[in-house]
Amino acid sequence: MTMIFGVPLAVFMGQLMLGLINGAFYALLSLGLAVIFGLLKIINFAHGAQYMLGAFAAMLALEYLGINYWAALLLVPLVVGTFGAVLERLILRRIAHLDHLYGLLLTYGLALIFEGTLINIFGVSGSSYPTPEALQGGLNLGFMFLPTYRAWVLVAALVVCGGTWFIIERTRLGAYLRAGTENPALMQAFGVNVPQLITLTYGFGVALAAFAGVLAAPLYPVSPTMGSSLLIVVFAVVVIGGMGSILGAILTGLAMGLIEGLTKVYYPEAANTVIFLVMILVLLLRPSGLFGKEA
Amino acid sequence: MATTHSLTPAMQRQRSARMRRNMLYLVLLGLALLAPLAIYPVFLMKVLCFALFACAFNLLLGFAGLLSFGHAAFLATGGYFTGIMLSSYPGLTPEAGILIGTLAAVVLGTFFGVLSIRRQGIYFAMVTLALAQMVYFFFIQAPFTGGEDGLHGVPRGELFGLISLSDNLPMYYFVLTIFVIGFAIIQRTVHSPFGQVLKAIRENEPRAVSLGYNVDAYKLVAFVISAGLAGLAGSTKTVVFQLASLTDAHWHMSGEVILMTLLGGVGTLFGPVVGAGLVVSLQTQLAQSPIGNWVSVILGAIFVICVLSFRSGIVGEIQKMVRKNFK
Amino acid sequence: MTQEFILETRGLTKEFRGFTAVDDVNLRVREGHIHALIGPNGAGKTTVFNLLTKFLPPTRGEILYRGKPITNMRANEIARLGLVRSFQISAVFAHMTAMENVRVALQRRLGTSFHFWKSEKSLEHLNERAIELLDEVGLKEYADVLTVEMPYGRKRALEVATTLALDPTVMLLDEPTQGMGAEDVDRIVELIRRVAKGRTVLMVEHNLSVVSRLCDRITVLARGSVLAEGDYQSVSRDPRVREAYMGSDADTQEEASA
Amino acid sequence: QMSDDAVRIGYLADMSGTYRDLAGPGGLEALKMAVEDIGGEVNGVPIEVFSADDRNSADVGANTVRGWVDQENVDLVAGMVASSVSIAVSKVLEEAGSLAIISGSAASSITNEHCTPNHLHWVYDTYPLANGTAKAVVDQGGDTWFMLTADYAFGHALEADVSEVVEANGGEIVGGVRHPFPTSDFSSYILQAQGSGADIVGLANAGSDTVNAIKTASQFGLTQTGQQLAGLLIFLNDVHAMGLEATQGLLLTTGWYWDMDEASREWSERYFERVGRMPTMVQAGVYSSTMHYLNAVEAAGTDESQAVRAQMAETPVEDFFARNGRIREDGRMVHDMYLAEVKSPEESTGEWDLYEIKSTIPAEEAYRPLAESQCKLVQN
Amino acid sequence: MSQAAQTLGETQDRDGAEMLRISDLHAFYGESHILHGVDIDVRRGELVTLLGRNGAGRSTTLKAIMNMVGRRTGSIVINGNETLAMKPHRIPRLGVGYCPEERGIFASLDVEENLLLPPTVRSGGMDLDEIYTMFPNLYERRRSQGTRLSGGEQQMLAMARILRTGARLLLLDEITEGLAPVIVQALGEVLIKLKERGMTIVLVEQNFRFAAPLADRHFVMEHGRIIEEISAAELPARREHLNTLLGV
Ligand SMILES: Nc1ncnc2c1ncn2[C@@H]1O[C@H](COP(=O)(O)OP(=O)(O)OP(=O)(O)O)[C@@H](O)[C@H]1O
Ligand SMILES: Nc1ncnc2c1ncn2[C@@H]1O[C@H](COP(=O)(O)OP(=O)(O)OP(=O)(O)O)[C@@H](O)[C@H]1O
Ligand SMILES: [Mg+2]
Ligand SMILES: [Mg+2]
Repeated sequence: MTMIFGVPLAVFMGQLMLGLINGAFYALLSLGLAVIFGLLKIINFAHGAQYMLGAFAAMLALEYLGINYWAALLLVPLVVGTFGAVLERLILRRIAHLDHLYGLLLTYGLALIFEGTLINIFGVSGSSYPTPEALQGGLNLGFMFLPTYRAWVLVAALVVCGGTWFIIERTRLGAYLRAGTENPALMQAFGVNVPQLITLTYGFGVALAAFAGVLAAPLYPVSPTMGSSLLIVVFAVVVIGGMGSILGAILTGLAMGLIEGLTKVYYPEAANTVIFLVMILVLLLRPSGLFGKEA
Repeated sequence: MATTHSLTPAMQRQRSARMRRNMLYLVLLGLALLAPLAIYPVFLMKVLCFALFACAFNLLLGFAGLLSFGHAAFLATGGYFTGIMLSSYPGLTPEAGILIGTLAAVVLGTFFGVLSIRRQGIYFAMVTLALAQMVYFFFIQAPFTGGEDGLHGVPRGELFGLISLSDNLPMYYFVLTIFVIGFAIIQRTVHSPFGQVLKAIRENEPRAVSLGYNVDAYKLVAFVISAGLAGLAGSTKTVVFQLASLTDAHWHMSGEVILMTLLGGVGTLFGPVVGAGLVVSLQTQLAQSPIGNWVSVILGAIFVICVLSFRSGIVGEIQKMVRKNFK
Repeated sequence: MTQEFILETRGLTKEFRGFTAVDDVNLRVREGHIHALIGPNGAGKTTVFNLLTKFLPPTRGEILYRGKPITNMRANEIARLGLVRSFQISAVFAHMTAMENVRVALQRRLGTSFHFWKSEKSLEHLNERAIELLDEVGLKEYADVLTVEMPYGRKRALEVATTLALDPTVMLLDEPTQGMGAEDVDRIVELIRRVAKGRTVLMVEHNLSVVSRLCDRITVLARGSVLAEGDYQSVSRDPRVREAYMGSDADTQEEASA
Repeated sequence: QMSDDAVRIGYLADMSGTYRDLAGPGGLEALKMAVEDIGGEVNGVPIEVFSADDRNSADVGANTVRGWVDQENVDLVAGMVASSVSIAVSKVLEEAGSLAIISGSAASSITNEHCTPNHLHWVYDTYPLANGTAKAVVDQGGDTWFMLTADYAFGHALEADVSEVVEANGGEIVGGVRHPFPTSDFSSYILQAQGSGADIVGLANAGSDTVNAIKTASQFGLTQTGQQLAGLLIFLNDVHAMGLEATQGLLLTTGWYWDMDEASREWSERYFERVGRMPTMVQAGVYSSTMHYLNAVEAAGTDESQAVRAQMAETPVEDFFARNGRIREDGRMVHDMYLAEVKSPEESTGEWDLYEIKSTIPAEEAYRPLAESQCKLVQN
Repeated sequence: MSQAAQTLGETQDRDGAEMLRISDLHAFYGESHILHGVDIDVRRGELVTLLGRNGAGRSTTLKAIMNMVGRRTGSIVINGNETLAMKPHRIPRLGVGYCPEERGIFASLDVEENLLLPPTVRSGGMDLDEIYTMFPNLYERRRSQGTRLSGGEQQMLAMARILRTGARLLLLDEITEGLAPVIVQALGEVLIKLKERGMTIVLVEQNFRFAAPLADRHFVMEHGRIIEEISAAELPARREHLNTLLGV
């Protein structure tokens, strides 16, 4: 059969597919970061924790309230997003006028708190979330056996990413967002309720993370630490893409997933580091990132 | 006329401030010399190591306005290199081992700097974080670091081949000396022509360029100095505890040093020392208390509180008060 | 013989995503002149400045300083050559005193700026010079004031002082009098006249009275390319210039600000 | 005679991190049970218990212990999971002179190249886990293996042990992949394992890596397609966390199981009362080791570490935890180990009814023979 | 506050033609006390200027009206509503349009998006075509990023932007700054048109020559106070005096 660099085509295709699926997560998360960064100008270090909260919320909802996966897919982002909005209202807002590095530090602190608390309540070994009946089993793509659920993850993530992109780049609300990011004071002088806008945006960004969390729940053990290490990779993805554009965040996410996937076949030892290596390369060749606007 | 010019009121104020500061330093040094009589020296040494680490970090954040989220990499590099050297070359004296570790950190710092310096603010933070994470993975896989187990039984050896450091007291005074040297370097760097340009760059980069300054070069130098001193801290730490482990390379460590600096006072020379002291004692106390497993939560809470309502940190707040009352 | 031209551009062009901001400009600045660059908004004056000082890379064309090409130098190297610019929006070191602002400029010549082991006391002998410079722009009493606390007009003056500190051979001033009260304007005009001695000045200016009072030579830009060049009289008479730039009440404009 | 007015025991473990559920607070509770059961005092002096979180950090652990010995003069340090911590602590104690009993760590190096007169290794180590499992599996006919190895010292060592045993017993390693540590998404590697066509996929990794690998394997229907997983380092809390759906049929070696006999059940019920979870082998081991230590102190009439150690070594270890247990000169407590298979959801009758004990590996076969030891305390 | 309430009480029974009434307004940036008791009143349809040297506090006055400064005391009554306690985003909805000194063009929006950005607060604003005919440059560059415009172009955009919203009270800060005379002339005509439409305009100007023919009254500021009020009628007579005040 056809080989690609000594790997059977089938396996090769399979790996690409899996890479794409992981890429979908990177895309969702870096998108959320980009949206929040846009208006609040802070890197939301709690993003990983909020992704984790999403997964946990789904699991607890199932365990104690009997809320099934599909309902959770809608409710959890709503709830966690609202929680995010509250955080913004009560805490983040107080430092809005400061250097944005403070935002990074504050959210880092929050992340520590969330993670630590859940560790003390649930331990770290994590528990598992059952795959919804409708999505059990798998599809035979000919070149691989693809669990239905993973296929679904890919679709769902892409749809959500696309929707977000449209809202921000193509609607009037999006224009408000972009303008608000630059000169909130003036936006207010035009009669726009900026604080409200900010709260909603942060809530939305957090909701995206939570959504990713719910998607991830059936795939990985739901544990308090599931977010933090992932987040750093996503940071690298963000640097590679450059915070410039929403679309950039999405595409870079997917691309990095693919690259990582291939590394796992050809040189697994580097699978954890390949994205960082790409980042270094990009920094050397194009410091502002592939899609970065600012110099 | 001219003479009065050259000593404006502001500068007279500076002068007298400098006086007061030096007095303070002398007093503190005296205390440090006596401390081991009262306090457990190993604990003191830990504090000093982290204090130096935090000061090095603060040189970058407080005086060049660059928030590095990857300083753990330098701490660990210093530590591992010193550890490997001292355990594989028994002839090597501790100070030599420490020197080698520091140099290793300097080299790594140059590499990091060249890559990250061109990005500002949050990007800089993320880039350094990512680079440090890569170093972390490297240390896990590298054969010579002992992976998860880490390096153990690093000999403390004899200082200059003369004074045995196996006892805690001589070790302590050696560490104290290293700390004082490191601190002096930072203090001087900040109050030097270089420090002035650094400040100008922080204030308005394009203008600094138009005045003919190659800003990247200045930032890079600042970064390398900071990295080197962080490495020095790591190397010393390894000699003290006779081991080097992944903890120092983990990004939580980068977070902790930020916390120390923030708590003590960013941009104040002495703040990081106070911060380090507090955080280290806190960790030691908590770890043995019933709420030991809430350490990270508590650290997180402190972080939040500092950022929300305590931004100039302990030393910063004190300075404010002093300024209010004596002006 | 290019020597008499200290600064010269050949076919200088800058395009931003297809839009040509500066279009094949051949600028020749004579040594010792005060040369004005005027033109309607959006003519490309600031962009020309950014190109000359390498804050923007040109799309095409050459820049010569004393006949030698400097097209590929970095911004800070250009400054070291002695071409120092000011900015259209004031640029100062906000949290340093006026005196420190100037001193940062002065200290570069010492060549000790990388010396992180030297004491900053080694800079104090510059203070006198710094305060002289402040005095020249009438900011002596501000010497110890943090720049943030100074009014806009003063900041612009301070910027000029800082530029002077480098003792530049060519000063590029982008609208030095923008947003200033009348007496500030007069002070700056006098200042420029004074410091221009033995120097070359290239300035962007809207205030025509300033131009008429100061400049030996004027280049009029419009839509990115040179429309006319000459001394004030000839230029201001040029019908195209009047039409494109000054508008009908050019003269009243003069009185107004005179 | 006692060194001072109390016997002080410090419990050092990861109380908040990855290994929290393996030893953690539960282990401390077990230790306290032991102290209470012996009446809170030996030779007329009270027993004091300290505890600290090592946060899986060698230097935090080493410092804590250094402080304990220098300032509190602690006599025994118990618990310890991360092998980096265990080794660091043992080095400290070798200087300071007190005793450590390591219950949580897996690294067999602890009583091999890193052995000291000042520490014992109680519950298990990688050697029996690798051998026990591998041998049993090959005997059951699984003789082509694909190794999924964590790419760092520990993983490599485990892989080496297994390969040796497999080949020694007529099996064959047909392929393998070294994945970075840690890894959260194993799908790609599982795919490669499926491609290899081996009967057995051996997991030469630990903790969350093992868990993730197993979970992913079940999603990709690895077991349906006729392959079987062999977990080398997997514990009760992992299986409990993953659920039987994902783990059923998994073969593993354990040093003890709460439901393996009457004595164990009886003790575990008491433990459950206090903690609300069933004990892992490590937590049970903490009780067993502490009890053995205290008895030795009582018997020896002193808490001087070497005397106590000698006393402990003389007394065979026979309790609800250990069968045919004895302490070797290298500090290894050898005892019977058990090959277990994870039950299927149908077979399981309760939340904690997870294992079925298949066979017993006799103490003397289970552990690395002293003949192969590099321990400085062993004369070869 | 009590004093503010009282002024509010007054406004009702005074003639409704009063659009803006500032009394004893103090404003602060953090520590620094910028406005020391400003009193201004503007009738509907009037065009008044705020003259003064740099740093006199004119921009700050406008910012204070929009509640964009640190702290304010005193009273600001717009159209009979006391606004001192209002949130910043409510004030424009009273029909106020503000054109800031530093222009405030949005980089992430193209020219047209910039134009369409401010929500319309009242009917009767200009529509896009009118605006483009008034500022042809903007039409040419309507698809390019806002801040890529030249200083002058940006000034036009900033001005044009608030003409759309249908605000009845315009606060314009140095709109001729850095503009070429032709454009300045054009703007002058625009202002006249706006007056005809019955708008009320507060104009902060450096360019007195530009302001003089347009204004009904001139307020002269010095050190954060109104030191002089001159009506168009008295202007010729008091020109000298004014020049000395402005240091022209
Ligand atoms: N953000 C600020 N923080 C502190 N002080 C300020 C701030 N903005 C302005 N000031 C000070 O307030 C005073 C008035 O400034 P303002 O901008 O109102 O002057 P102006 O009359 O508008 O003059 P111009 O607009 O020509 O600069 C000045 O002394 C200025 O330094
Ligand atoms: N970075 C940029 N990207 C795209 N277009 C730009 C950029 N900078 C300037 N332009 C365009 O180039 C043209 C010239 O701009 P420039 O600022 O040089 O004009 P100017 O002569 O300085 O006008 P003003 O006197 O108003 O400052 C303008 O049309 C502007 O829109
Ligand atoms: Mg310009
Ligand atoms: Mg005792």
